[in-house]
Amino acid sequence: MFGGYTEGIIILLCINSIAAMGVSLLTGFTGIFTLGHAGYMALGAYVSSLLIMKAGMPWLAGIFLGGTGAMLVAWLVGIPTLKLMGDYYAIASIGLGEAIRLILENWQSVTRGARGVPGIPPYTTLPVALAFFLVMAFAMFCLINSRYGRAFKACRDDYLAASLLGFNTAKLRVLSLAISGFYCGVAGALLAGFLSFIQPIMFDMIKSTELTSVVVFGGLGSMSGTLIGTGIITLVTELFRPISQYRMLIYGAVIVIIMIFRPEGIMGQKELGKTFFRDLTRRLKPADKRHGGGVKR
Amino acid sequence: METVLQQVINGLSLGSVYALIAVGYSLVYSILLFSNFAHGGFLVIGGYICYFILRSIGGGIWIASLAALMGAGFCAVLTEKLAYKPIRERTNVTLYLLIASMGMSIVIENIFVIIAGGRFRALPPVIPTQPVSLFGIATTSMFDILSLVTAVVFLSGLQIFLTRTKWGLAIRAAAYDLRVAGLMGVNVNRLISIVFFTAGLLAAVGGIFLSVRYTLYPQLGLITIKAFIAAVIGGLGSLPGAVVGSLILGLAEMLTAGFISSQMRDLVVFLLLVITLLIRPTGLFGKDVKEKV
Amino acid sequence: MTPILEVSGVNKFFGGVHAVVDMDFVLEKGMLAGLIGPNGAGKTTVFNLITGIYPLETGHITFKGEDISSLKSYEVIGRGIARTFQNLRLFQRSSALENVMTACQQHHHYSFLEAVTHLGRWKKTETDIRLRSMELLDRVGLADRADQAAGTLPYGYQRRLEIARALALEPELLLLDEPAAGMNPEEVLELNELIKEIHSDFKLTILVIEHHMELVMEICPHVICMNFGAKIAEGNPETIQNHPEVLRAYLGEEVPEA
Amino acid sequence: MKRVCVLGVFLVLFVSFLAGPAFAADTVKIGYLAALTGDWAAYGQTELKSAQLAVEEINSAGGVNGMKIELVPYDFRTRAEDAVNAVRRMIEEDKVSAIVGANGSGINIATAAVVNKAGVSQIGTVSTNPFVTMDESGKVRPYSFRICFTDPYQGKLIAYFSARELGRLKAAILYDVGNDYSQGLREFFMKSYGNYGGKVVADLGFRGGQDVDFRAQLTEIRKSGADVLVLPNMGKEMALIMKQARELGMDEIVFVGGDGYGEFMWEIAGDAMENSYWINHVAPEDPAMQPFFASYREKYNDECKEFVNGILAYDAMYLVADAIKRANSTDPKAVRDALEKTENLELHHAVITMDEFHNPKDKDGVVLVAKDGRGQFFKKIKPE
Repeated sequence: MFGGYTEGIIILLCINSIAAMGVSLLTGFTGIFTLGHAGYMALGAYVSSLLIMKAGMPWLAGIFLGGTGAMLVAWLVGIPTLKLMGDYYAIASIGLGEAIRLILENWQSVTRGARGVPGIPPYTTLPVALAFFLVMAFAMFCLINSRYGRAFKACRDDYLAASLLGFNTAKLRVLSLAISGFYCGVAGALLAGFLSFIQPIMFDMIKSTELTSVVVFGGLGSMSGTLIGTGIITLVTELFRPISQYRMLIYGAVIVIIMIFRPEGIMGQKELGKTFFRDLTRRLKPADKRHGGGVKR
Repeated sequence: METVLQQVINGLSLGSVYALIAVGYSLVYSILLFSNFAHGGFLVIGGYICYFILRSIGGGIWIASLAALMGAGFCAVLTEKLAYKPIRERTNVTLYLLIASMGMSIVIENIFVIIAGGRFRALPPVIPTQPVSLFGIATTSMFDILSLVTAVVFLSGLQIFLTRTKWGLAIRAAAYDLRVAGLMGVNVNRLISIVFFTAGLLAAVGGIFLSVRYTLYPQLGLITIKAFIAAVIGGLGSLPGAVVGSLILGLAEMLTAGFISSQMRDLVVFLLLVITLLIRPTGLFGKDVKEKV
Repeated sequence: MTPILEVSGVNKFFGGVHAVVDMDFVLEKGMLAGLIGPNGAGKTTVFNLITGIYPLETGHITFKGEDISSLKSYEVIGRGIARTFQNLRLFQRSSALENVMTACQQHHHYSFLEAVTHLGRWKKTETDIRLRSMELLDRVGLADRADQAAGTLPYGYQRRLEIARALALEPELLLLDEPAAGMNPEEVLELNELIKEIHSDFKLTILVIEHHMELVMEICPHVICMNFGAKIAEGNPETIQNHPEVLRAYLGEEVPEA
Repeated sequence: MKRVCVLGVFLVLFVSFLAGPAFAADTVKIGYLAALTGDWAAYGQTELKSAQLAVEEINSAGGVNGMKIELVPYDFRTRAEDAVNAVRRMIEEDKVSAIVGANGSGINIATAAVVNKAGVSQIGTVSTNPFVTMDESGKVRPYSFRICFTDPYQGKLIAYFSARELGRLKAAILYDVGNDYSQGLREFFMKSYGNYGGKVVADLGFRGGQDVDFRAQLTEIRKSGADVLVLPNMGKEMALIMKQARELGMDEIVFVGGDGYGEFMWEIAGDAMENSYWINHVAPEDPAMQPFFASYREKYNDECKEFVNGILAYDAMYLVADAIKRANSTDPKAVRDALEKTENLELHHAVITMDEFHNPKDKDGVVLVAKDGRGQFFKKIKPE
């Protein structure tokens, strides 16, 4: 149906979206800014591909264990470090992400170090990527529209008020990190199956920064914004390939401009849904004066 | 014993270069409370200005350095005016500034990729680098001694500026509370410009030394991540903290590489960062801020 | 009558400042009590100590016979205490309804698996939470503002919303920190009515911090007065109004016209 | 309203991007995978310029089989996942007949799956890792080629040269843990060095990119008493290591490095370069290559300082052009078959015959000696 190129872009879009959703839950919904989530992608990629190749595990199990491995590490790491607030966790997360990569690079007997792991079976086909994306996006949208979503947002908006509404904020922060670790881990595992080859260098700080910028670009606190943001950034990167030297310059400038003119991102905190379209149509029809208006804006 | 001494000297000389950069991070943080990731860019700007004046125009090292210092300072002010000021005036969410600064660092890096190319360049040997033997038990280079001296000169200069001049005092007042300083009649915008100019200037000094010591290329700014970590360990916003943090980091790196394992060097740096943050989230010299309920 | 909250021998220092001095008091179940005192007397600090925001230096706080001195905030809340804040702490960008739902959900459970699939108890429980929250909003007179972002509500409404949110926790003891702050006289009257109503309807024990004596004297049968961190008087409004220490604390030596 | 605009722009972008560029029948397209941004930008930019030079020359000489070559260069930001998409785009959208690049083994290994599935040949310029043209089971990848020699061979050359030609038997090695090229070369060097009677007395690593200070490791090496320091790294790091070693007063130790050598290293290391030896693909003063350097200088007003990348990229274009000419077709499959049969093709830097593993057969190692401010031809070696 699609050519390999379009197919490749759609697969990459699915993978990036899954990772971005994880970061969005943590940064956009729980208010924890991270600059090290590529580390969890790396964990997912390495755990799954090594299990599949060395232990002969079926790839589906490998992907899940990759995600679970990343989740466990996120959980363990989160318990002490998430006591840090604001900028300070962001700074620590740089260290954590880089530390994961350094361990992968130095543990040569298992990971082959910087040479990377070649010959991973190419299990990430278009249907696999799409299926994972749809299932995980569904779960994520369910999650943010549940008691957990409200609890995370409470931690984000007012940490103290949240704990005085009976939320164990420390535990919720760790839970949020663990879930986002799982999403990034699965994304990493899918990336491994897409490229058939992984190297620690793929998961460096630049990758982490990209994940976070996409979430900010889409709108902190909007999951659909995150998906739109990922879509735009991925497609624009592809579009600008022929003027490649200027591509990164444009990318950097766009981030700055977004921060200046629309720091809340494309979608702000709104979700693409019934309410969004209702508001949109209302805005398009300024003459529409609603009577008995319960909602005044 | 000899190797220990040698590694300590190596560590101090590395730390002194980190200190020049770390102080810039801390200075900006103390006023605006955000980590300016574009700081590495100012360093690259300083390095390239110095390079082009030396190579193309053929000026002397003094002219080139002066131009580099002024140029980087000016670019830092420009960056603030173009990218940070509009955000600062709109909102007090420092996260947006942080992200904008990451964007600016990508912009600056890629401007140089386009206009100067990705090639690794080095300044002509304007700063002597011959080996100097210290009492026959350790070796350092002329360059290290010079960089240590320069760091001390500039950092003491900064200290004098901050404690003895009107604007310096205003900066220190603003570090406690920018808004209150504004209410007290300090011209906040000018004050912030001065802070950025100073930060850019110090970054350029670091940039010149780094490009002589190492090499000059658009991604050079990335290595400031270590200086940034040093600033955090010392306590963001604290100038003595930045210096002490840099020296600790320099020593930790060299001693790890020398006596434990050279591959573990960066791991130790990051662990040091995480552990410091866990024990003292505000760093060694940082001030404690408690939220009022 | 059974005591519900006992504060005994509590001290708190901030650096060199002795913020709470040997605080002792007992609240009986079903009481509507006031905690008054001039600015900086340490009233809010007492609330913060009860709700576990600050650790105690000495003394004990007992709730329903259980020592809660060393519990974390969320554990204290889980035992049946709720509070509001002097300077409002609403989730500004969320709707009024969502603010209440966030608190209301503490008594309506479903599992993580049900949350990510929207299967099982999810639908029923969410409907329950929503209905209960709407009820509470209606109770404080905000039903028609349910969808409005909390931060855009008029100030008086925000205060009411915070009370609704605290009620959603289904507490046995409600701590109100200056609920009338920043309100005009009519609003204060309405608020008084509201507090009295919820006190009787929800069968609550309520402790109100108030800076202004008027409100407290009108609605609280029992009043505790603090100055410089220490309790200086306790009793019914008449006793307090005529207590020499209270008069000195509020107006120097002169007699107030309360 | 603003949102509708944004969505509209987004839609237009998407459509225009699916439409893809039109192509003419009288040209033959060759993809070029270059690192124009990111860590390898210095090398990638030189490669692309050199390749463009070759294309101009070939076209002004009448093209191949009457068709002009059209170069389709895409950047991959020094990132594998980006390279995969770039290669897919070349194949699907631009319908290239062959791809040249990238300048790094990791990237070639990552794209190998794509090109081999799609059936378009890819020629690595300086991708020396054996797995570039060979899969894990030891079978040749049918559509992967390279124009340089391989790491096992290069590692052996360095070991042979240090032990036999220089007679230095106590080696220290300082390699980049984060770089696959460096890791591979170190491994193959260590394998051979013992066979020639040498002993590795110090084996230390560093992290490329961020690490720029090597004095801690050098102090260790000085202590180990090594008489030769083997540097399997990229140019920048090697230059810095040599400079810092001399600053620490390590005057006796001899530096031997691999094909990461570049003339720009002189700018960084200065006199510390003198009397170091470099095992390389080519020597810059090779008379056959002077026309290339001259036209590069003329066209870009710049010296081709990353000359290994430059000349290999330049010759890779001629290699592909020759294959297309012999295939007498632009069909990727025919081009591949012709590439595989390349025999005694005289290029500028060497005479190329492809072996069964798609590596140039029996390429001599050229040893350069750094003297008087430039790398000079020292000798050609073939290890026993």
